[in-house]
Amino acid sequence: MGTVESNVGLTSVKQKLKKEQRQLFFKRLISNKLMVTGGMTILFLMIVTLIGPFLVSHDPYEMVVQDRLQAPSAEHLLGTDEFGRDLLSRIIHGSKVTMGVGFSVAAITSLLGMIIGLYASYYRFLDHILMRICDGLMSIPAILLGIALMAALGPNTKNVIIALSIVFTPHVARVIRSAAIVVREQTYIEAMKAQGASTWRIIWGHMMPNTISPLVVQATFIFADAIITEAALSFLGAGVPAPDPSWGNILYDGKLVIFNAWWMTVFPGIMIVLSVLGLNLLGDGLRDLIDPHTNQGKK
Amino acid sequence: MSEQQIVKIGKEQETPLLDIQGLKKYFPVKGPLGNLGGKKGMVKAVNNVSFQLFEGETYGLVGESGCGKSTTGRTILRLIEPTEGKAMYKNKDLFQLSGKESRKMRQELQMVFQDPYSSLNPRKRIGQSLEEPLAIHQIGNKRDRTDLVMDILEKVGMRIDHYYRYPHELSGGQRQRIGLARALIVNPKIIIADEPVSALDVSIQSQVINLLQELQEEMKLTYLFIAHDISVVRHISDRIGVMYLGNLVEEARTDELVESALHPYTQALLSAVPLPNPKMKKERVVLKGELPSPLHPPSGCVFHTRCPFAMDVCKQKVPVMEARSKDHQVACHLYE
Amino acid sequence: SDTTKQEEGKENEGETVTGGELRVAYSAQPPSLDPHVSAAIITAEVMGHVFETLLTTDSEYNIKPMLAESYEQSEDGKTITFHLREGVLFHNGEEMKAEDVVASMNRWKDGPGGRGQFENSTFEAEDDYTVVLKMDQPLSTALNSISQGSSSFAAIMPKESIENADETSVKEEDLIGTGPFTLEEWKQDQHIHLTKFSDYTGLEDEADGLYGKKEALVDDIYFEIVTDSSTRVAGIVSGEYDIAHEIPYDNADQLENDPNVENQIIPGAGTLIMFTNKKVGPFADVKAREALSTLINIDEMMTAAFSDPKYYTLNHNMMMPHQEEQWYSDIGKDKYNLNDPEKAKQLFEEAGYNGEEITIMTSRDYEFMYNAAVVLQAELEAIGVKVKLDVYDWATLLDNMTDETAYDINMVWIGYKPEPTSHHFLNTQISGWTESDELTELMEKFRTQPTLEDAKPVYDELQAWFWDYLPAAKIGDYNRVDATRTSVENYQYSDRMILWNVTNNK
Amino acid sequence: MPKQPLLEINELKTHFHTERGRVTAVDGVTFHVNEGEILGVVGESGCGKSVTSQSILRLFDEKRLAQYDGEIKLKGTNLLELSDEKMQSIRGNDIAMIFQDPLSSLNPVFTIGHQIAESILLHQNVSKKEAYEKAVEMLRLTGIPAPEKRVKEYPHELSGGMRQRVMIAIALSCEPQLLIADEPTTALDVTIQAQILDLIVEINKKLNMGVIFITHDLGVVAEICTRVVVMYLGQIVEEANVVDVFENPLHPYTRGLMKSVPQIDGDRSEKLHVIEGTVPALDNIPKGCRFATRCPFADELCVEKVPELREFKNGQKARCWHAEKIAEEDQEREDQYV
Amino acid sequence: MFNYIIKRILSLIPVLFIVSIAIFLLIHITPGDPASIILGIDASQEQIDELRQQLGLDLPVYEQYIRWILGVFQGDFGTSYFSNEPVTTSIIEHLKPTISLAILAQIITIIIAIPLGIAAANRRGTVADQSIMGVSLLGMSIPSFLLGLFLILFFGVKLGWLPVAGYQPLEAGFFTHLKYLIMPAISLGAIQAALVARMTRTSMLEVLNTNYIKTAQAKGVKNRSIVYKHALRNAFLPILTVIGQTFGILIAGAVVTETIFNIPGIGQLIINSVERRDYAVIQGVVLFVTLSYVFINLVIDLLYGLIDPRVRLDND
Ligand SMILES: Nc1ncnc2c1ncn2[C@@H]1O[C@H](COP(=O)(O)OP(=O)(O)OP(=O)(O)O)[C@@H](O)[C@H]1O
Ligand SMILES: Nc1ncnc2c1ncn2[C@@H]1O[C@H](COP(=O)(O)OP(=O)(O)OP(=O)(O)O)[C@@H](O)[C@H]1O
Ligand SMILES: [Mg+2]
Ligand SMILES: [Mg+2]
Ligand code: NI
Repeated sequence: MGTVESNVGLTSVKQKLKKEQRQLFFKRLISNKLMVTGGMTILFLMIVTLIGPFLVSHDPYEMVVQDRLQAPSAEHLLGTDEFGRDLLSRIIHGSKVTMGVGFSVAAITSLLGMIIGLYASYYRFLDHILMRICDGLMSIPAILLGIALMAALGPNTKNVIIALSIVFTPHVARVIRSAAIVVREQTYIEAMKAQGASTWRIIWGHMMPNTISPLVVQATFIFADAIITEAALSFLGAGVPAPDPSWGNILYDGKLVIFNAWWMTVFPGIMIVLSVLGLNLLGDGLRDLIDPHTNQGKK
Repeated sequence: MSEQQIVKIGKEQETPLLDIQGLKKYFPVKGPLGNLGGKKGMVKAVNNVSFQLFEGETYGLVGESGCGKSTTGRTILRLIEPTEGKAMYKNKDLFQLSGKESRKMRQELQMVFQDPYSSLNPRKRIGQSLEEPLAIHQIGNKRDRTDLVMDILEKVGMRIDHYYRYPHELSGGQRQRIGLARALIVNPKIIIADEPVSALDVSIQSQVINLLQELQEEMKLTYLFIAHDISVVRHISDRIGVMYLGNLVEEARTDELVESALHPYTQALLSAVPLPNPKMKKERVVLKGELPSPLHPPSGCVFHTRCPFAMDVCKQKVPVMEARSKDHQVACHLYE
Repeated sequence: SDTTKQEEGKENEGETVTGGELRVAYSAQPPSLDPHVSAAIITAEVMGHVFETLLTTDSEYNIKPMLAESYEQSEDGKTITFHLREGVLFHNGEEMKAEDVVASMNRWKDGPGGRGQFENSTFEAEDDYTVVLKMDQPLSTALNSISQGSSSFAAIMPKESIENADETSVKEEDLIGTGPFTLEEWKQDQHIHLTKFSDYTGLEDEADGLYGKKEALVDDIYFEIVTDSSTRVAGIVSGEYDIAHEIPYDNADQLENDPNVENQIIPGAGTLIMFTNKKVGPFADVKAREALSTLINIDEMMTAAFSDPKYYTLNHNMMMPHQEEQWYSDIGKDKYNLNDPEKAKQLFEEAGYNGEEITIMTSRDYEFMYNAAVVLQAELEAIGVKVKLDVYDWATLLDNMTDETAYDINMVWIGYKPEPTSHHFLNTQISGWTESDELTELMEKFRTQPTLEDAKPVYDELQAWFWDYLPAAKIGDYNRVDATRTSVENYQYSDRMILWNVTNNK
Repeated sequence: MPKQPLLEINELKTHFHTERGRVTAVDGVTFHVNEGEILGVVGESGCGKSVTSQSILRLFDEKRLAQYDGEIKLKGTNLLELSDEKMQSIRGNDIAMIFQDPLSSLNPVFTIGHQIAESILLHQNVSKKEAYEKAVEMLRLTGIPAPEKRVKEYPHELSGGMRQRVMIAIALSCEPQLLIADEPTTALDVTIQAQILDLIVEINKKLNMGVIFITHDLGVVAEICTRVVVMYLGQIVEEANVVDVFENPLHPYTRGLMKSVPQIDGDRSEKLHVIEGTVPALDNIPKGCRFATRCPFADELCVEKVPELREFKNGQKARCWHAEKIAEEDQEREDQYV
Repeated sequence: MFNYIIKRILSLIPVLFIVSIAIFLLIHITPGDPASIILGIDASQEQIDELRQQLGLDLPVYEQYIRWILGVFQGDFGTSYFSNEPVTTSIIEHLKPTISLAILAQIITIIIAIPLGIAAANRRGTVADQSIMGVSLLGMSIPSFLLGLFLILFFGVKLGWLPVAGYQPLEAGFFTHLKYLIMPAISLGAIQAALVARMTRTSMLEVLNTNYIKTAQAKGVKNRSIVYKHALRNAFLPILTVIGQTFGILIAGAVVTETIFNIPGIGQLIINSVERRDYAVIQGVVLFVTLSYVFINLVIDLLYGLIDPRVRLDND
């Protein structure tokens, strides 16, 4: 079927339509409350991470041991830790590592998990192999992996990310797979095959968007879990090298003094909640953006 | 009329474009735990079907609901793997092609699905779904594709602003047209259209049928047209095949079939066509007897349980397709 | 009838009530309950109630007979004869005889408790109630080692137990002693259950330290293994536990304010110390070691580690403050706690330090070690030394102690030692590759004195060597805080917790 | 009309909130269904037939998606004013519905037997076993072979026509007073279709059930309907008894429709008749007559002014300024032939 | 299907084999060894070497592996270097509390999470939805040790209703057993519940817009039944996966919770044996955990097919 020469009028209608659609898209983006709130929260945290360190008045490493575990005051807005270091500046300086670990692990596990889950659900023979590998990976204790990696590669944030990614990827993979095996049986996937779509296109263009929702949930969970587990690993020497702060570390330090220094757990806790919230809203918003049923305008 | 017809008849002497030989598709029946406790039996959805499609013709496939028409279509495209048989296309057996080859081939063989809603990805806008096949077969650049899609939308009687709709926002007939547009857009050679117009009102239906015919003339398209509406099938098809319970029971040129149907089932089918005239009530051949199931198809002729002319031989012997006249074959013991 | 029972209970308030149980929240699980092989203090803290020793110490660390009625040392100091008490019963009902003692002591002396001292010595039975220790050289620390009640104490158990033992330790059912409590059950990772031994016949003398009358006043003791310190604190506050071992220093104040809980500050639980790597790296130079020792602000480190002066003592002595009666020397006092960054910097320069990275190794399995290390890191960095802080889990740290590439400074704790020569930093192998002929000589000299009394002058020499050679930089000694419910009466501590003569008036 | 109609719809409007703003898919529809009557609804694809029928059952999410205006009276009670619970008890019980899209309308995870039996259990006081037996019976009535076996199968294992028949079985098993059938026979071959139509007529007679029958197959309309409503772009353009619709349609759209039907005995070489032009978008509705853009009779008046649905003889109604003229023309032509 | 199960069970063998090798290698690149830990900080190198020899740790890795794997084939997983207890006994002993805890936590999770998730999905966008999701986010981001400690402080210390920590076996009476497990189960369950609730909500949202829900409505099915029967079952695969995973995690040991509440479960066994480098136990436990993962996942995969007939993992 040859391309029909479209007349000038029609072209301009098309042009207009396309423009309108673009405007609509931005409108929807902006009116997507979830996404905007989530985006703002993450943006705020980014700013804290990047600019925050220049704004705080205290050196996060400066110890005044006599002032240890001081409650929040005008001098130390969020109090001090067990070395008398300023908690506010430690939290702010810690956000880089924390967010780095959280986001990297969430991103890596999402990507790997998606690849494994989608391909396993699509190819039956791969399913057996990949899922058994996942079973195996899941059963290796994280602490052992942490210590071993640290021994093999030295303690740094990168290894934390590797260790945590290894541990969490199977979880994502299985969730994705569970969603994908249903999608795989849908008629529209069959229709795509009938179009001659490559496996790549079917998997990434059609199955993947339909597994985004559970992915978002699982990824935010992993984000939060990674932040906390990072601290657990740094106790074994496999995490962020001391004395660099991270929220998880502060929280864990806070656990030891939980009976007499609430600020040590509450403030980093709030930060973690905030970042999880932001990420989650952003994820939900993204989900909504590709969900045709939410694209119905509001009343 | 005659000119067109003659061309086609001439073609029939040549080798067919698509030659289906002895196609079989059996579905295993499973319990709630799959094969646990063994297979419970086989649904013989398609049982030894052979027919040919010649270039530029429309082959109408009609038959009882559940007789295996859709399955035939889906198997030819290897959307489900055939149990047995061959599908020769351009000297190659489609069923033997590698994954890559068969993907390539699919630009030339397209399918319109019976169920338009579920064959559209609910998350994709109509335009995206329609652009997909273009992208797959690398037709045009991104901008051209949008234009192509908008053009085809208009051709099937939709508006260009439907480009940005989601499937659930469309009516049944609109979705069906999208399905058709998706098949047409890549310039295929053969289209397997599974009830492509059933949900359309008659005026749009006319428009679509006219479009199909125009395109056919323009580009020598070949259609395998599966439908229930005999008037429509009659209008568009050059030849018609009639299926019953997984078997092809009669095949003839359209006019011949409508005028002098041989197989009792075909006769019953034709008599049941409702007429668009409230004052005219016509006598129907009412089929009696228990409806057979493809799980346990009757012995001999599958139709014998409901056939008004059933003879003893029908219960024992499977009738074979035999040519009664040129271009008219039937599988029935009555004519042996 | 319920009410009457309650009233009876009330009437009894204030008086000593016998019976009942004691729940001790203990911070760790022992590797083994066999004191001959386990060097862990928990083994002693638990099994000290089950096993007894030939000799023991009172609260002043005087050596007293226990299962031995008496003992005497020969003139040349090479033989010691023990006369056993008659009629002492094992928990299995059999009487303790010399053969049991010989079997036990010979096994013990080859274990961590006797190693390095009794290599060429044997215990022999003279008759059913006499045992002789024969040595080819006098050994000043002999009686001390035999009587000490801390880790790897010289427990006496039946001969059969030892014969039944496998390669590594005595079987659980064979852990039979003569003490006031019997081992009922050890549920891995859960608890160790002791019950009262009703046929116990001990000494009648007044209880004093580990010596004297031992009466099991409660029927059951449960050592609950509670590794999480917060849980121990919560449990003692709620009354779930009667005694909580090792309260975190930061929580101690809070418990002090609780009317139902009493803090027991146990002096001299350990020493916080830094082993330097004297084989490779900057600290191979004694000047650098001197710099380190000159630099550190001990108050700051100890506060960061133990939070309050109540819980630590600044002490330049190799031995603990509560051992001052026996072991004390002024030597080194002037070199301790100098806190002079300027001088330190200069010394580092003199030692040829040129900016290479120094690795501090520590573990967070003991939070105070980590805290002190973090402070040290800051102090070093303040004078321009580049520092890397490697935190490991305890097992890795132990493994790395013998790896010369793993650390420059090893921030660890070491336990209390009854006499100086068993100290870590005098052990050439594990204290960061100490190499000093002078030390070897001094050790030999110290050990071959017939008695500790005779060895005391050598201690001063050792102390002098310590401050010259600086095999390790001592930071300070710390106390342990245990907490008890107020219902627990007469909780004592001497080398280890003592739960006999303790009542629980719940 | 002396008797109260079973269902009376007055000025029903259904609005959808879409990303492009509010659209009115059904715009002021008024019609009624009497007891025992089969009302045919025909009309252009996308004109709002399905939306109207689903609006009767209030199946669109009123919180987020849709808004209804007007009145839908079932025996005098306005359904639009009922609480959710009340509405629930009406669905399936008083009004049953057959959906247009059979595959996606069946729950993929339940066997079809379960789905039919569920509906029976909900509305009839029978045991589970009886319900299953009844489900088998219903399937048999709809002409599905070996129904005892089929009840145990899942929707994806059935052919398109079978699924459609399952939908029919579900709807009919409730024995409703009003059946809304949205293109119930599109996927059926004509023999089965005939069987289904017989079944519907039979139940319709037996229960005095009212039926709204949406279809494109004018043959089917001719065969079973008594009255027909023709819709175009969200509105009713013509309403008449079945004979009048076929013999003298008053609205130009209806006429176009009639001409487009392919005849079983028509000339195959001739192109089928089509109505030129396309349906305007819902968010871009013409000012005057909605059909004006495509109407051969359209003039200034049509473009400017909205025509009302006017009543003519025999109770035939049409929404056209030129209905009289068209009727006359037809008359003349007929006269010529006679 | 039968074939499928057999296939899955057979696939266990290479999995266990590979995992066992991996874990062996992992252990051996991990610094620290049981000998130095058993002997403690005072030990000299000779002593350590001597003990290593006794324990067979001085042999080359492959020889140790072969010795061990030969034992495994005979059903002997070795004995703990520490407690001298056979590894199998150790695992069984530690498994009891873990299973009780896992089941209880799972019940709590399911009872709380699924209804909440459904309620939120049903009321999408409303205050109820937002607050449920807010709480679940909080639940997701709160570390389990904090939640555990809060529970201990509140119910154990302040109110004194429940024992702060510890474990009593089922033999001590059902209610005693429960009393000790309820807090840890809540603290574990709450976090998992947060995940499951969110998963439920999203999955449900996908389903609630489908046509078959409309059909059910049109049939007159009660709202409750629509949601719990028609929609939930369709949405259940990801939920089931998460539940299965959390169950797996629980069996593999809720290390933190078990430590805080002092429950002698598999988690404690793992952490302790890692801390002590008790190789035999680590190997045994990891193999056991692999086994349970494979088993749990097999059950879940089988359930997939039961829940959604379109999913047939055993085809071809
Ligand atoms: N959810 C929705 N959101 C927006 N528009 C919708 C929605 N559902 C339907 N529509 C629009 O409403 C109009 C009427 O649709 P409806 O399904 O009622 O058509 P119909 O008459 O049933 O057509 P057909 O015969 O093709 O099924 C169509 O133009 C369609 O695009
Ligand atoms: N996936 C499947 N599993 C089992 N049986 C199936 C499957 N798909 C189809 N069948 C069976 O195969 C037979 C033929 O189905 P098919 O869809 O080809 O019929 P059809 O001729 O297209 O009917 P209709 O006109 O109703 O669409 C039916 O009996 C159907 O139940
Ligand atoms: Mg079909
Ligand atoms: Mg419709
Ligand atoms: Ni530890």
